[in-house]
Amino acid sequence: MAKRIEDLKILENKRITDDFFILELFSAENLTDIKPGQFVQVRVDGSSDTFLRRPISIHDVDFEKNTFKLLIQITGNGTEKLSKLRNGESLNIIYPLGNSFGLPGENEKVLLVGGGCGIAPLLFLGKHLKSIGYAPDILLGFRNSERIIEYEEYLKIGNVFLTTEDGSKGEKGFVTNHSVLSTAKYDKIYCCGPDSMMKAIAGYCRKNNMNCEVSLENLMACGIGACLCCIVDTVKGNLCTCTEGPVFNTTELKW
Amino acid sequence: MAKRIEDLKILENKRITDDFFILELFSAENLTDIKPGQFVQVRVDGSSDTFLRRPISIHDVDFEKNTFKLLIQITGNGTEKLSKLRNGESLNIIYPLGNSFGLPGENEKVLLVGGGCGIAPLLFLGKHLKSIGYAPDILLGFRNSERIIEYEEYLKIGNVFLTTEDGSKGEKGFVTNHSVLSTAKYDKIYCCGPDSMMKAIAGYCRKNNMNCEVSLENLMACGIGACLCCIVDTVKGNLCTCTEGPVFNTTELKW
Amino acid sequence: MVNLGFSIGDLDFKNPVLTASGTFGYGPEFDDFLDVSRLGGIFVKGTTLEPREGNLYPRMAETPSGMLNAVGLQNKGIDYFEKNIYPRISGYDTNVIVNINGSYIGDYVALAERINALDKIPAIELNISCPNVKMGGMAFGTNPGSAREVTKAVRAVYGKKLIVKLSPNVTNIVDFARIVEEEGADSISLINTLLGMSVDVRKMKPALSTITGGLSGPAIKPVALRMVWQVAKEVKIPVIGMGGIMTTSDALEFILAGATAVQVGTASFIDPQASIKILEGIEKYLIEKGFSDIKDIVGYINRNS
Amino acid sequence: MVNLGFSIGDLDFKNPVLTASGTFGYGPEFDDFLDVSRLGGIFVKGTTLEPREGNLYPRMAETPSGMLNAVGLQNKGIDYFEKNIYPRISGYDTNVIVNINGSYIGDYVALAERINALDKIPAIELNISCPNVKMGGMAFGTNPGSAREVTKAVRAVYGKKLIVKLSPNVTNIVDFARIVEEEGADSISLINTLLGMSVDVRKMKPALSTITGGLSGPAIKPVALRMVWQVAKEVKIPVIGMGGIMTTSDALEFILAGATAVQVGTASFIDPQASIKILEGIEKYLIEKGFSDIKDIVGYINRNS
Ligand SMILES: Cc1cc2nc3c(=O)[nH]c(=O)nc-3n(C[C@H](O)[C@H](O)[C@H](O)COP(=O)(O)OP(=O)(O)OC[C@H]3O[C@@H](n4cnc5c(N)ncnc54)[C@H](O)[C@@H]3O)c2cc1C
Ligand SMILES: Cc1cc2nc3c(=O)[nH]c(=O)nc-3n(C[C@H](O)[C@H](O)[C@H](O)COP(=O)(O)OP(=O)(O)OC[C@H]3O[C@@H](n4cnc5c(N)ncnc54)[C@H](O)[C@@H]3O)c2cc1C
Ligand SMILES: Cc1cc2nc3c(=O)[nH]c(=O)nc-3n(C[C@H](O)[C@H](O)[C@H](O)COP(=O)(O)O)c2cc1C
Ligand SMILES: Cc1cc2nc3c(=O)[nH]c(=O)nc-3n(C[C@H](O)[C@H](O)[C@H](O)COP(=O)(O)O)c2cc1C
Ligand code: FES
Ligand code: FES
Repeated sequence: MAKRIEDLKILENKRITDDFFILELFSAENLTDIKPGQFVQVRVDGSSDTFLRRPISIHDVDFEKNTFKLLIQITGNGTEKLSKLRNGESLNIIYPLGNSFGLPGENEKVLLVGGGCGIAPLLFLGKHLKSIGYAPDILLGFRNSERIIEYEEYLKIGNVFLTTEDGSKGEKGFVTNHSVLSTAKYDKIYCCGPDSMMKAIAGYCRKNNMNCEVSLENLMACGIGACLCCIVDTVKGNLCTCTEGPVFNTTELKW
Repeated sequence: MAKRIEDLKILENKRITDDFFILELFSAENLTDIKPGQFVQVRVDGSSDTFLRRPISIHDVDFEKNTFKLLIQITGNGTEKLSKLRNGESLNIIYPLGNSFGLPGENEKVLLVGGGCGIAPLLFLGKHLKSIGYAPDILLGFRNSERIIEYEEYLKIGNVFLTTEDGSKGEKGFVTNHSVLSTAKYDKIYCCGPDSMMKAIAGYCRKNNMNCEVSLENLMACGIGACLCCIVDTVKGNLCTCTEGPVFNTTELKW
Repeated sequence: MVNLGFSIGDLDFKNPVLTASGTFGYGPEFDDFLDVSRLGGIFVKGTTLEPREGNLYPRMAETPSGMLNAVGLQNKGIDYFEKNIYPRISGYDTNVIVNINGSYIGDYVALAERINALDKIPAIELNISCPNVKMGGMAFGTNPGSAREVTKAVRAVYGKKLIVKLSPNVTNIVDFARIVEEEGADSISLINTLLGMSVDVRKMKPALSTITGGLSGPAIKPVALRMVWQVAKEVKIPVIGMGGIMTTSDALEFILAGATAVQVGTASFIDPQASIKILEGIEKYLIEKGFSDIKDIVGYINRNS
Repeated sequence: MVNLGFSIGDLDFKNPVLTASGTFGYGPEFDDFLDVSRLGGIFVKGTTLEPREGNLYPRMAETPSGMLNAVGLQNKGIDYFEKNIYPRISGYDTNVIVNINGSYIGDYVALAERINALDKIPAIELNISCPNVKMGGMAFGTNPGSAREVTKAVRAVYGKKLIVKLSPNVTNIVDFARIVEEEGADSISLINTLLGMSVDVRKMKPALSTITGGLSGPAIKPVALRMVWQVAKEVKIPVIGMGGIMTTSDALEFILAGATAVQVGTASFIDPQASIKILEGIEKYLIEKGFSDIKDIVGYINRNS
């Protein structure tokens, strides 16, 4: 459980679309304490525009190879710089950070809902759930068919349902409109994506009395509970997303 | 004569010793207006420690290949970053900047004196002088034999005399102690190196009534005469090293 | 097309991108890199009545995302300016504005009178904020009484547009803005440099000959922006914002916070074309956001909050 | 071996590397990364009499070589501190110092009295410089009269070491330093954050919920250094310097300029081990330069100039 700061070796930097890439990182440390939903703080070196570390979810872990992956979207200077790193270079990372997703109850039916780069933490979660006997369904939303990523990876976990905003693949619209939500009955939903999506799913779950966990992406400075910048307003007052999250049960949030 | 700002392609980044490297840069522009003694302002990208450009002398120009070289010593963050650039990458450069060395009088006997990275502008000068009919001698000073650089290059221009501080190669001591200064008789000396060396040579020249030009390395912000940071105290008052230098005749300086 | 123009009283500027005094020479230094006449205006080097040699070398130190300078108003004085520089730069098709400096109020007044007589100089920038001179400069800009006196005295003799440049090294910038507005300034520019310092740890001595100097560059942008926002809310005259503007986005921060125009300073040392790039970027932003006039976004952040 | 220790009156510190309030939590947040007891001291989170929720999200914005924060003193209050935090941190073998804050002088006094009773807290840092609260904080630190009053009132009830933390958002920092020294402060720490601002150009609104916030990080180092130098020359009590210290060299700049000790702030967010690395670096520097005691280099640059 101890957090550590380490220079990790980049085994592979793989561009998967125009604006998404996956970094595979090798560690000299034992990784078995990493749990689904946790994140890392990446140092983007030597740039005046990237003074602070960048928080990124742990996308997948290979306990055998002692590697883990980050799925990153290029949104600004920091992620742009990260996208240019070459295989063999190293990256200074603080990890593992944050809490983790809670387990479903016994025999509960589980759905993972992700949108855009919010799908990142769900792969590791899905694999873990499958490995301990659950059969999660997965519902993914994208802007259009060209922006679909990691589809094959999620297929390995369970049934994958798709929406695109323009209907170019899967059902047309937002994830909350997908027919699976009205046909299947889930006990627990895990969601990560844009705030608007998570709020819609949270509302849906509240109405249908389902248990729902979301992973928040608040702006962070330290990532270790020292600065109090990343707070979210909860029923228990302001909590730090970096230590008491990023995963919150929606009953805790004032959504 | 127009100054320009251009992204130059790095044809080769060659490490020549632990702390010296040579960048060979290719330009799409015609280079014939570059003169010996001029320098460039290099942008070191995206680092908070290298906010300002770095001034570097033009070490050599190949008018046929449309390339020029910079000889750079790693002394801090900026030069360290430059040393890591790879072949094929590009570098944003403002050039050509500053005045240039004056020509010797007809039939004058010429000596080039350089120390450490101060030898940089002398190669281009030496080649130019040779091409127009002079036969310059060259006197180079280094800390020890391991720190001797570019020796072969200068041999192509004329006789090369060496000093090392520890006597491990050439004569022992500083350039001002070298026997050639007392045996040969020069009319004009061009000097570039540490301030202490240039001041010693300037003193020697004054005593012996020789004409002497030195190339100064004052701290610069703009390199184009806009900031007035790079001044040197002269008989005409404060002058900008970047526009009215870097080459000064020692009679102008208050040394 | 979008309208980028603005005006100070009846003085029109074709666009809001200006260059900051002391960072753009007199203009010709940049002729090789850009068409100076495309800019909204240029603020030339700080000028004094008598020639000044400025401070001793070293006058400059690099700092994180910024630099310190201690130039100390080196310039050849107003006589030389009139005779040798004015003829060279009066051909620019843009507003050329002189930044004036003095040790005593009388210096400022005499300078203003001289420049009033120069046809092609439509405005002066009264610099009461230079941190790098022993007398005058920042001393005027950090004392409310002196700020009032010097503005009043210059206003009394200067008929064209009077822009007063404030020092950020004060507890309450709005006090100073109000004072100079009351005394008849036509516009306020801010900020001048923050008083800073750097130590050479290897040599164990101050990096600058003057020990302290003026901090400029991106490092000071958040402070500059805050002051511009504070001042723009409280005065009626146009505010010209500056401090660390390197990119279009930086310039837009100032405009959205309330600046009618901006000055590009230290950025010109790193990219001599920065000002023109910013000008082009602002136009593009307005088009993308669907605005037809720069005025529509001046102080925009105050409208919704 | 070199001596790194210093003292404030009869309170000894094993070395001059301290952590800045609000950037190091209470200490345990960093236990995974370093042995907190190796530090000269830790200054814990800003504490108030009553619990505070702080300001609304967003509270943070990145700036060139720095960051803005608008946390606004979120903390669980002194009761909670005494009961739940004090027991956890009083085992650290280093000086644990509480940073105290209030809206009224009475708040500061009541807090100081409570902390006076805590055996393992040998000193308080009186924060009259928080820019992120509507009442109190910086209002005390930018008004000479209030700064005097609050220092005097706290001094009257607090028997241990009193460190007063100054605001940099003033015209003349030395005035404030003199006032708090006169009123019995045992040490002065500076600087707190500079008041700054950032605008989200895409969203066309302020980046912080509070519009303005406190600027920290390397960007402010030149200003911090200048103020520390100005103050250290004018007071007799030890000065603790901070503002943008990321590396050994940064820390040494402050010490050479006159700081008896330094606080590492924002740097701990980027490298949680920054403080320890700086401590090791200072020792190495002293050895390399041939000094046997840190005291030999405090204010060194003033000796030769
Ligand atoms: C716990 C956590 C987990 C995350 N996991 C991932 C992940 O797995 N993959 C991924 O691609 N991104 C993830 N993010 C978001 C990621 O941190 C930001 O996209 C990144 O910091 C942007 O850096 P930049 O320098 O490229 O962009 P900047 O230039 O800093 O900003 C570009 C844009 O991104 C926005 N932005 C900046 N920081 C954040 C942030 N923390 N959250 C959301 N938006 C931000 C800015 O407001 C701005 O509009 C995560 C964030 C958090 C807090
Ligand atoms: C006209 C001119 C021509 C030059 N030509 C060359 C050249 O051909 N090859 C070469 O290697 N260097 C040359 N220099 C020096 C070169 O500019 C500096 O070494 C470089 O800027 C240091 O950058 P840095 O980031 O690596 O070091 P920094 O981290 O900035 O500084 C490291 C050390 O170098 C010193 N330094 C910084 N700038 C200068 C400077 N302008 N002059 C001298 N010392 C400085 C600093 O004081 C410090 O001690 C030239 C300088 C000038 C003004
Ligand atoms: C080298 C230098 C010289 C300057 N000289 C002057 C001057 O003569 N008069 C003046 O009003 N401001 C002067 N300034 C201040 C700038 O005009 C500007 O106010 C300040 O640098 C902040 O803007 P920036 O961060 O964009 O550079 C000077 C700044 C620098 C860096
Ligand atoms: C997130 C954050 C929270 C802070 N909270 C406090 C505080 O509670 N009390 C205080 O006196 N200073 C507080 N500060 C100011 C720091 O202690 C320090 O004075 C300032 O950040 C400058 O140092 P730095 O640049 O090394 O961070 C805070 C700073 C930051 C960045
Ligand atoms: S990011 Fe600092 S407390 Fe969460
Ligand atoms: S470096 Fe700016 S004038 Fe020479």
